Amino acid sequence: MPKQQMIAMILAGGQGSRLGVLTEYIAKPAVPFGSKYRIIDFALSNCTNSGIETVGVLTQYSPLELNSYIGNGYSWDLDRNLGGLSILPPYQSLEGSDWYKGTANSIYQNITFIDNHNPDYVLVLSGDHIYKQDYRQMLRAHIEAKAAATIAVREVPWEEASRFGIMNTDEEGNILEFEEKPANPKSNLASMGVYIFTWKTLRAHLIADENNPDSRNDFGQNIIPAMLADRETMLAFTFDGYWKDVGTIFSLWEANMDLLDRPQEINLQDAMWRIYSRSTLQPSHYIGENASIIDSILTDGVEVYGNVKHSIISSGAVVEEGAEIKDSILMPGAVVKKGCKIDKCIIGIDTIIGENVEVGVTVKDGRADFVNKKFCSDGITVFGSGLVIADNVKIMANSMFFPVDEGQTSDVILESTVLGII
Amino acid sequence: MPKQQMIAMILAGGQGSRLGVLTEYIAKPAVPFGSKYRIIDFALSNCTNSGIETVGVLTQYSPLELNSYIGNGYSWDLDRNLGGLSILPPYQSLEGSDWYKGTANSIYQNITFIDNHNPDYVLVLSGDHIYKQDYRQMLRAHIEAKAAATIAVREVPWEEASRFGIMNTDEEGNILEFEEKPANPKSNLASMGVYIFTWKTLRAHLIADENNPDSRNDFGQNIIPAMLADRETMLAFTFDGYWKDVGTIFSLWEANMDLLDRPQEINLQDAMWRIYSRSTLQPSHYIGENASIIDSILTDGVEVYGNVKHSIISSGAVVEEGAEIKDSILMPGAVVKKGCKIDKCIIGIDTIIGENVEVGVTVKDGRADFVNKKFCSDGITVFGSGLVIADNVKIMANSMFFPVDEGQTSDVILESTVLGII
Amino acid sequence: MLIDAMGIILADNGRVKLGELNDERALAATPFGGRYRIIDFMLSSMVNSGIKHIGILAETKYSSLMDHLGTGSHWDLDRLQQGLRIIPPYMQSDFFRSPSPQDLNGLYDFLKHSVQMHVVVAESNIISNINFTEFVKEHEASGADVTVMYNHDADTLGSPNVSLTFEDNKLVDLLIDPLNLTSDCSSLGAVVLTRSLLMDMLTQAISRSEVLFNTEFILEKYKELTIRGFENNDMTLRVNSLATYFSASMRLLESNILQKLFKAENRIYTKVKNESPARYLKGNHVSNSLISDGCDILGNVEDSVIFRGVKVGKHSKISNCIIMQDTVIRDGAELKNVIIDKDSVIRSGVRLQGSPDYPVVIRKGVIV
Amino acid sequence: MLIDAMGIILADNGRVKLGELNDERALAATPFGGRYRIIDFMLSSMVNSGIKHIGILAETKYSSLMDHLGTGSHWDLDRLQQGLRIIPPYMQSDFFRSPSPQDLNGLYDFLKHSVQMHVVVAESNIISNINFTEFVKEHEASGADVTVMYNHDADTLGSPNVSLTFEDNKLVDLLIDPLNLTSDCSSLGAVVLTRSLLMDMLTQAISRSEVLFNTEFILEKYKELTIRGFENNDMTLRVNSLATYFSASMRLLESNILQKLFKAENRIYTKVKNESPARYLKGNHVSNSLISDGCDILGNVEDSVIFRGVKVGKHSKISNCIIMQDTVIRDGAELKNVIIDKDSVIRSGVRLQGSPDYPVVIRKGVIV
Repeated sequence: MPKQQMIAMILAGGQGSRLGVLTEYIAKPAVPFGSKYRIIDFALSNCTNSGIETVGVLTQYSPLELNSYIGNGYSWDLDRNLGGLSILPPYQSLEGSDWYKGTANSIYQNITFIDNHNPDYVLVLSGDHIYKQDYRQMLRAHIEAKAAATIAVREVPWEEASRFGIMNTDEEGNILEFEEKPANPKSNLASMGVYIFTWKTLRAHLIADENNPDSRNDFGQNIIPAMLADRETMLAFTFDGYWKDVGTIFSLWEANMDLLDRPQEINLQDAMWRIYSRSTLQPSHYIGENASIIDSILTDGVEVYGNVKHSIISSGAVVEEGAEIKDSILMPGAVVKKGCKIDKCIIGIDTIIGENVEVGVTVKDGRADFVNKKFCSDGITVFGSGLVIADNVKIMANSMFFPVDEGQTSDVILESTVLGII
Repeated sequence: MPKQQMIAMILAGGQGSRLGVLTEYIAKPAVPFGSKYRIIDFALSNCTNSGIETVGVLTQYSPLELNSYIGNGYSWDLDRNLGGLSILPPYQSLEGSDWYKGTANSIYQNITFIDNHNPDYVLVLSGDHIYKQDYRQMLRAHIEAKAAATIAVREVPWEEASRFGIMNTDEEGNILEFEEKPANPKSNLASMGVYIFTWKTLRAHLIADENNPDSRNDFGQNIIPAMLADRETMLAFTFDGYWKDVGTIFSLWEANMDLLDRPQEINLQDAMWRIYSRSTLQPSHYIGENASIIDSILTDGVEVYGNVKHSIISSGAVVEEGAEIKDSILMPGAVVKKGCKIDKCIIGIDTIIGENVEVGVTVKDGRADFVNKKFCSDGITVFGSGLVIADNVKIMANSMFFPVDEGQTSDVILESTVLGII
Repeated sequence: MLIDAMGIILADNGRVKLGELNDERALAATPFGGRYRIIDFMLSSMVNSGIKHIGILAETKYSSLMDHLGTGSHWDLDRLQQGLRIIPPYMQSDFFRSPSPQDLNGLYDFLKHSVQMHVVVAESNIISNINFTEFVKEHEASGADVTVMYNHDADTLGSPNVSLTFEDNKLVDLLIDPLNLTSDCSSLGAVVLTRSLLMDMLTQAISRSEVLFNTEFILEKYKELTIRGFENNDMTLRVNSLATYFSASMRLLESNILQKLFKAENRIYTKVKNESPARYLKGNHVSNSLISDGCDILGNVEDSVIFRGVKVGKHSKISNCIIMQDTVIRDGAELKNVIIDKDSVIRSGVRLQGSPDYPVVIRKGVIV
Repeated sequence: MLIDAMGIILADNGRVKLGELNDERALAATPFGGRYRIIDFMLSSMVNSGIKHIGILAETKYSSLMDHLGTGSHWDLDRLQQGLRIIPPYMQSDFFRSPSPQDLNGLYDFLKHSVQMHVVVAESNIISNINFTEFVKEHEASGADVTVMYNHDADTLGSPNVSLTFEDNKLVDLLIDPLNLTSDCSSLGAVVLTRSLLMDMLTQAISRSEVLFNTEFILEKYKELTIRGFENNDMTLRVNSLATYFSASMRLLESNILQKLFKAENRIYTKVKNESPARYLKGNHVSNSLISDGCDILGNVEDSVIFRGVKVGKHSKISNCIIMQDTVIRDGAELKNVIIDKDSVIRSGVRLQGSPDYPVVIRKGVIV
């Protein structure tokens, strides 16, 4: 196959456990986002739009829905004969069988895959960030600086800097020091988890790292510090566009709301930088006689007969007559029945909310037994996928609804079906 | 996606340990066969030619070369947007992480995958058999008999019957009993490892089997007997074409030789039933001034300057001037240097045999320290992939050459490189 | 069972023109229903029935059709051996056309190089979600030379093009655009016959220098051949005039029709455009309408079908309209019973009004 | 760096015809080298250089070219947005052709709807494995309007079509098929320029009703534009007559040429046919020849190029020949300096002999 200048490896194996019920059966990159997308659409579309044609997706945790969604890569024009998209799960070999131990180990286990494509550079990405970036600009900087590694960084408010991996650089942007969540940050340049490595150099470091029994085999914790210690040329590349890690319920909700409140920042209508997604094969959406919709985004297959305000409605979702939806996210196929009042909710795939259900901060006398402060905050309530919620219940904000285990019963969750995919 | 009448699940996860060094780094279905094929080409081509468009390939052991070879399924016209070819490795979920425990368990772990395609019937195949079969005929018989399972069988010589899984049937072909390697066979109908199941029925049996802690989760040992015990309608479907399990060095060698000696039986030139393979992007093969080639098959990229007799030469292999090759198989990229005498050898991918090397039963005073009766018999010698063999050595027949471990040295194996893929 | 049939879809029909909508595009390429083209329905029906080798016979003005179909990948028809083919020699410039006896040779060659037993020949102007499996199976079982699909038209739209009279389920008469109906069976523009019979018919036509090919070409042979009928009861909308195109579009707003066409197990495929979700902004009011991705809605829309990427400005009023892709309706424009083709601009304050029977049509790419 | 260029490949060249081999196929579709068509080399060179949006400009006789190219998938060019396009309105029947001023409109529209900065325009009759990356990079750096690729022809084949004279590396004269060479630089039929400049040139040509487009069309503007040269030293075979086609084929039997063309890091792609391996059966003797998959060899072959699926019968003698796909050489036939097109049959005992300068050509599909 023709030599590839740069191939991309997308880390998509993590459980995303801070998303609670939303990642119980599906990997975080496959979580629906922004009415017609899945989170990984952003990384994949960035690759395609940057002219990268060989993409490895490293999977491990609950990959079925993700695999099924990605398919052969067709929707992102990555169904190539030469290169294209490959799903890279852990595997067994004569040397034994290992699950991926850390981000660096997952790349280590796929050295042969990368060698076969013989790239000069390898782009390592997370599959769960929302942003639009042309990686070609970063590659140009990497090549010009003859760097061993280039790390995309963005300026964060100084007061938040201690929550991030912070790069301390000289004036040319060379990284002098990397500090993971420093108490007293010396810089406000936070790593975005987007790395370009010169493959030959990374390859050597991965092998050295694997041979170090004390390593946690992680890029941020082990590889980057080791490369700095070896005095490799390490470049910080400043990115100033929109970027969000949707790792928590609140940040997922917030990033969705950003599409409504700050549409110019992650402009989805930009014809020069399309975000591709897998088509749901649904017709245009239908708005009924008495519906009202305001400050919201909707996509194919949706049917709205009720009132929707400042919300994200995904494909095939239905809002029945008289229902009121506000500041909420309906994932694909979610149904909100007549008379509901839904405030700040995330409703999972194919979940049905019974008639006259009320959820939100204004509900004073609601059920408190689903309140879940571990995952939920700021008044957000989350329903898992494939649930059926009873009619007429009132629910306190900050609740999270998990499927009911077999044999158990619940007066609120009438049914929890096995998740259907795509 | 449109409803699929039947989807295929190809079992390609086994180690194929009886093939010794040939499957040390690659899964058995990816082993080269017949000059331009890999073993799995036969199962995949049978699926395509039978009009089956959704194919799951269950991988586990050393899948990199296999994945890389299969790619997105393009070469077999299985790179479909809807359905098409999916690689199905083991994965982790909230319930824990499990490698595939047995053939039945591997299908069990992919129930969701199958459910998503909503087929009426599921075809379960091995990825390591050489045969051409139109599965539509078998499906027709299955539907007409309203069977729960239909098992392809073929008549074997009575004296060999005790080596196979034997089906005892009534006159209509209904299976009354299944015996694994019976000492006193009551029938000579041996299972080919090709099953059609009615999905609803199989699904229930897979779940029951999984809940049985004593089961080995194997189709032959557990699922088929359990279905018989439940008095399901089980049909034996007689197949009378060429079929070979290439599970041992001898049977792999023999199946290759069958292409030369019995070309009409697995006719590769049949335009109505093409065996597809991945193109190697090589030019037509070149035959030099003083070459002689007889009773042999060659493919693209080969260069022959020496003498080849009754052999299989794969793409990109080179036979230098004066070398004599007989009853042998050169895998892709193998090089046999000047003056060699090669008799009944299988030479692995990219392996280089030094000048004047002699191997075979006529070599009386050769090196005996590589003789390996565990794998080799009938005078066959096997060289692994990526080896470099020293000049002028004489080697006894029935030898097998494994790569040399790092740090070790050998006066015969000068070098063993990491296997390059495709 | 896997179906042993290939398909031929006729992109044009000499008797059906949808006015200016077909000035620069084939009938089959006419936009319909918010995100589709007319041909998507027949093409998806074939694919969903397991027909995966399909030739499209386009006469002229193939450019937008080819742009829509691409490699066939959106219908999963981008195949190594079979898949989608535009049949030459119809494949020619939009600018000139010279029918010649060779015209049918392209179709003949396509059939000759195919392997299927049967051919389903279908017009493209039937909006339905059909499964051809039973149709082909019953044709095989009946032993007829040709089987034609028909319905009783009672709850479908538009006058029949081709009225069929059967005796003992054998076609004995066929009237094209009859003034008085003598039969309640009307052709659904789909026939099935063996590939070899169709090739024989073409050979004869070529030797007589005939150049026209459509389903009537086959049905007119009812005296020589045994042609049987197959009744289809699927929900079907016929598009055979601008008025029926308009009313068929409006009937998509009926819930049961929307469900039957689009939310059945078998889906209708179309070219995917990766538009962003539609945005509903302050001041909008939408009622009983189909709206597509990529739209920005700030005005009032009722009883209308709005295609992808349409911008509806503030205080504008759209009622009973079809607004095609990427058109811009500026603030305060008012439209009633209007069809606006792609890429047009309706300026502020403009008022257009047609009647349901005679909708006003605005050409592609104009500024009004 | 990723290359910011699209490609245009000219499937025909008015001055190059390979006799009967081009009776029914475009120059670009001429079989070459055992399993390729001539266009495979330029197409693969572009793909390997990262040019992934390529238009093929075919004039007539496009049918075998389209059959070869299919959806572009064999070159990995079956893409959603870009990929391979046959450019209308050249796309028309094999049977009639009426050049019109609109002919260049199709090319213009294709360029207009593309996004790349540069366009590499290339003739198809250059057999080489070229990397265009440096070519485009140097063009960008030089600031020239157009850059043309040339070589010194010393060790390449055939007389130059277009002889170029440079002063200070600026093109100052261009001679087409000159009788006396005044320069040792000959065009390799590949130029690069910005898309906008090419569109300007086309606009002017269209308004003057010009219909011909090729690389000379661009090079002839050397007085108005700054046209620089880029020397290419790759092994190159030029095909500009039947004699050079024949000798270029024979030069593939030279080991270093075979290695440079086909065994470099960048491969030449072609349509995959899934033939079985070639079989060498009792009685064969083969020497200094290229043999392809699907062949059955029972006779004698020397100094020849044998395409896929050829059957060579017992006691036949083939010497210095090109035998194309699926041809059958019956027992005892003898052939020397002969080119046999596809699907032909040479009967037992037939003897044919040409000379290296005037090889005998047997048309496609005949029985001799």
